Amino acid sequence: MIGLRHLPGAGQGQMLYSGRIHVTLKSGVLDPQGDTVARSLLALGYDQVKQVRIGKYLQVGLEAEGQEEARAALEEMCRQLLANPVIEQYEIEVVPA
Amino acid sequence: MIGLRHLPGAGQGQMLYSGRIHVTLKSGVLDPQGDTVARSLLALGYDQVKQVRIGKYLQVGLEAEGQEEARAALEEMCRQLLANPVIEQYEIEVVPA
Amino acid sequence: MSDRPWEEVGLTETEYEQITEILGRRPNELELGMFGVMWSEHCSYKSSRPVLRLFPYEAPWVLQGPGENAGVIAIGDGRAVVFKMESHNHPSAIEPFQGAATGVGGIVRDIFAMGARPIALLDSLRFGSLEDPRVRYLFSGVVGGISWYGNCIGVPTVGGEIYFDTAYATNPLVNVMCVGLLSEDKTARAVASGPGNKVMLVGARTGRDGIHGASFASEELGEDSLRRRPAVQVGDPFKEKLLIEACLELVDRGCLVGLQDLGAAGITSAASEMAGRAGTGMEIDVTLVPRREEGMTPYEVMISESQERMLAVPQPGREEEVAEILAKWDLEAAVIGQVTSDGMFRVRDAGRVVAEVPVEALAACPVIPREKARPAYLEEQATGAEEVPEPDDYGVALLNLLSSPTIAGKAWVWRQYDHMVQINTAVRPGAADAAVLRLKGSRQGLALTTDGNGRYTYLDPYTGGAIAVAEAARNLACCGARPLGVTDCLNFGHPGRPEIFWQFEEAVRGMAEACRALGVPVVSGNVSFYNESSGEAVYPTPVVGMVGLVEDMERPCTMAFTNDGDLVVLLGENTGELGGSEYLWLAAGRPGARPPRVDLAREKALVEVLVQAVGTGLLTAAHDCAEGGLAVALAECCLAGGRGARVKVTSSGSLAALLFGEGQGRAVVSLPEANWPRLEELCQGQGLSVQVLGRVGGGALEIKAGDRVLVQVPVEELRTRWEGAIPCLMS
Amino acid sequence: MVVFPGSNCDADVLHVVQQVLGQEGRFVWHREEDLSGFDCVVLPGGFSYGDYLRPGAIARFSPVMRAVTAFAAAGGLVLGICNGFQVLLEAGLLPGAMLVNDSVQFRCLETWLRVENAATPFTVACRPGQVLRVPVAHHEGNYYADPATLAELEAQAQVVLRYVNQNGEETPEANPNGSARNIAGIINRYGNVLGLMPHPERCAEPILGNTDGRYLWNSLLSWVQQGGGRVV
Ligand SMILES: Nc1ncnc2c1ncn2[C@@H]1O[C@H](COP(=O)(O)OP(=O)(O)O)[C@@H](O)[C@H]1O
Ligand SMILES: [Mg+2]
Repeated sequence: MIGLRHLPGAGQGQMLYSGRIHVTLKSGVLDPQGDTVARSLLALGYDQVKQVRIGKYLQVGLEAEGQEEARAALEEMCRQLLANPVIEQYEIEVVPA
Repeated sequence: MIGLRHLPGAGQGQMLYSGRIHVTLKSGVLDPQGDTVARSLLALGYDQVKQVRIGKYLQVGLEAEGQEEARAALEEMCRQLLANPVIEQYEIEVVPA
Repeated sequence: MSDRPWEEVGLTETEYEQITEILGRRPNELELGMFGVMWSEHCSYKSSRPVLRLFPYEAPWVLQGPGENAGVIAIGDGRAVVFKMESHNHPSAIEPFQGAATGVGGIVRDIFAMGARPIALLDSLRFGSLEDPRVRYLFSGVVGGISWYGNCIGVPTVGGEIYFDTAYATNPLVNVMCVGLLSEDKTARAVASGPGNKVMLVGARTGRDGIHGASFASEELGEDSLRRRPAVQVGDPFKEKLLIEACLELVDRGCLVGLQDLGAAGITSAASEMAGRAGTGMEIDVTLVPRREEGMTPYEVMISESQERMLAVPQPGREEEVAEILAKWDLEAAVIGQVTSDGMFRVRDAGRVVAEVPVEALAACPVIPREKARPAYLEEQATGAEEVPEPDDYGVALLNLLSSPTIAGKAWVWRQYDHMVQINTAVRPGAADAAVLRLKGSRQGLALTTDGNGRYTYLDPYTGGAIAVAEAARNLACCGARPLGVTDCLNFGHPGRPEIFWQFEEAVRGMAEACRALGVPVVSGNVSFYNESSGEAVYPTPVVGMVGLVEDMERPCTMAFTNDGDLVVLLGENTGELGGSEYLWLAAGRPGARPPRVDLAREKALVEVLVQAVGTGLLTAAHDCAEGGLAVALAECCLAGGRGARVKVTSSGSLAALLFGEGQGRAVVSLPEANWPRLEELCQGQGLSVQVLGRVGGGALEIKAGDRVLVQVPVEELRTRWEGAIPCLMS
Repeated sequence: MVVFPGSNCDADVLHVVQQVLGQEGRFVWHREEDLSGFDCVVLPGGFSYGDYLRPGAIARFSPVMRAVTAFAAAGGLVLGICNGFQVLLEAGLLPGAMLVNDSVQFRCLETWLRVENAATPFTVACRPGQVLRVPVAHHEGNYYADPATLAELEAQAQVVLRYVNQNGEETPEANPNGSARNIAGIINRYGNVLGLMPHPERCAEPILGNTDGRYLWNSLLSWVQQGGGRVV
């Protein structure tokens, strides 16, 4: 395994950013997990619950020269790996770490 | 099954809220999924990536008399079901739907 | 409607005119949409139907041939086995995880729709080269999806096969077979008989997902259909598990007149087929269908392919009981219509009739006569001389073959599958040529396998088709099982191309002839055309799923060499044919001129010898020679048993061809020396040639030709290469 | 045998209890609330509620779980296998939680287990340190507990089964899922509630090629037959 957890100091002119990515199912795509959780909340007596949708929340720590560069990289990662465009959509936020 | 999707009009004095809940692994708890994603990102050439942590993002649509009441209910749901306190922590945001 | 309305639903102008003639008027938009899905290739078999008639369907033990949701064969004691295979190629190419997962869900529903408990899954997969990152994504997604769905519903995935070849780079093949067990007196039928009976939709709510899935297999998605939603669906294995239990309980209690799964073309197909089989009519009111989304049109409701739904016709007066059982399993059910007597399929929207067509018409899609032409490439191949490169080092060549992903160990795949749940798996993945399940409360067992080499079929479709059947039978026989029935999945390119259709017919002819020769009927199957991208078709790939019966589970036989000193024997002739072999592909980068020949009489003799030899306990191991030839077969026996062997081959001709040629009709077996006379006698009786190659023992595989040592490799070195290949490529 | 929606090893356990051990046993539907008369309650493997949210998270609210909790508190024997173990963790009847396997894949394979405590009702027929071959099949079997809990478990001999290699050595390679300290099975403080990820019902018959699971079933049987039904 790689030493992901022990961040080396940021490189030359590089800053550390934290990307927060929400990956959610597109509307209309079935969410069996969310539906099952909703039903179980109702069974527990939370009858005010109308709907539950469950998505992923990814926190990505990365180095970049600036916020825009970090966002562009995250955008690329989402398209390539982190989300599946056929059924999912994503939103990216970037903050300095 | 319950009619989750066809919202009846909100009840007497009830408003619709949307709870946004982030459930993440406590720091110190290993995240095999996050580590695997981080490794794949590195393998794809994203060597600026330092760490990935993966959590859940739940959107809960619910009726309540006010924002505070909605939050209290969500708080209760998290404690009872939505998060496992041994390994997870959660954050709740409430917005009018 | 546009002035070429048939185009929107994927039909031709001629077909549109035929519909108009049947109805005596123009169809309205909904009716046309229903015809569009029902007359799609996927639902109507309009190209393949005449060709499929070549298969033999009859045998005394066949209880149900093609036509119902799955085929059924009797195995004695009032028990019957139900099985079928299906493809989910296109959805898996787009969304490998969910595509493969919903493929599992679909085939499993076919099985329990017959009232059978699903007891096993097998997956037959084809991908491009693992060097390609996109292929790795597809491969791990497909395996992950099968694992997720199959494991969750508690049906073990006990076998399958995987080939890697650039021919499948953009169009992977994902074929899944499901096997179920039922007692003959508890069979469900997919019929809607009894006018006045209610029709219930059970399970998941209907959404807009998978709209046009049936035609998705045959066309590009236009902008218009994209607007209507992705054709890929998300599976809910938890709901499927509940559906299995609930439906089996309904059948067990005898509450139902008919039961049918919803697959391609959704309610339209399920309801009209149920009525068609019973010769009745059907009336559905779309407003009664529980929806997942608002604002769905009648058209969307009628052709939605939402997963995890079943259509049930309860016995009159037992609707309450049915509803109670479903409620017990937390399943939603709604009465959406009723059986009628007038032979019409009538759709209502809040009472108003919005479509009305004869049930028969929907099923009466006329056959499209397809042109056939022998492809030019076959001539070109055939003129190329079969020159055979000999390797510098036969041991290295063997190791390279063992680490070729097609031949390499597949544990990376099957350890992701729960292959033990239901505690019947007596012979597990990787242990033998077929999986063997015990049947609880009986001495009998079931052996299961899937086979089909696309490269052979590409080189000679007739021979490739015949070999697929022969290999499957051989695989079962190596486990001591007598072959009883075949299901198949025929994966080909665009049927409108004469070369493709020629391949298709030739392959089916070869399969059919092999089935006849071996006495195995075809009881179910599936055709998947349009497996191509940018005009390049995949290898024509018929996949055979075969089920066999082991009479006595007290005498298990796997491929593992287990006793030092046992004789190692080759059944059949070492013909030294390198065409179509993995060796030739690795060494020369070409498929070769022609595949190995197939002699069906010899195959039959081999199966007989194996079944009797295993059945009487003569053998300690049996393994057929397939990809990689004799040397790989020997290596696999050594690997499975964790011990070596010393063997000799005759030293004439090409040694590479003797070691790595993929000649058919052969198996490697081991046995105690004392049993040799009986085996020899058996072989003589069947006219099968047999020769002693050497003995089991030592820590290495040693292969000699005369006095020359060709291969001398420690078993642990074989193991490192064979086990390490796929994990290494995937990490 | 408690049956939750999505349980899929319930019939396997019942088969072993009835056909292999020749004992009485029956399914208990998750809505039942009365467990009187049983010597032992088994929570079987499977995917209760599809393992949605977290394995065992939803099942633990089933009506039957109140009864199971009471049954355990009264000293009744409770055995959680695989998903059943996950339910026991979620219900707080055993300490700790499950993370996804370190491979991030489902794992179905043979493992070797060392019996760390042969004095429990579930292991009395084993020798201390005996190595058993028992298969696992799960996606979330990576046992986690905080260091204090782990120390406590070790101190009280509550770690009953540990993943080892064929020679009985505790190695990282022998660990199929990344579990803390190679933990495969733990018992509660009172010694009547055992949770384990491996499946002893899958290796109790010769025809399946392995009968090591019988050591665990025989333990249970002899404990109950010797009248040791209640632990507390
Ligand atoms: N996709 C798969 N799923 C499950 N088991 C598989 C799969 N592919 C291969 N196997 C198993 O691995 C073993 C060897 O596979 P393979 O080399 O393809 O066998 P064969 O040459 O007899 O067709 C068999 O037991 C087979 O069932
Ligand atoms: Mg084979």
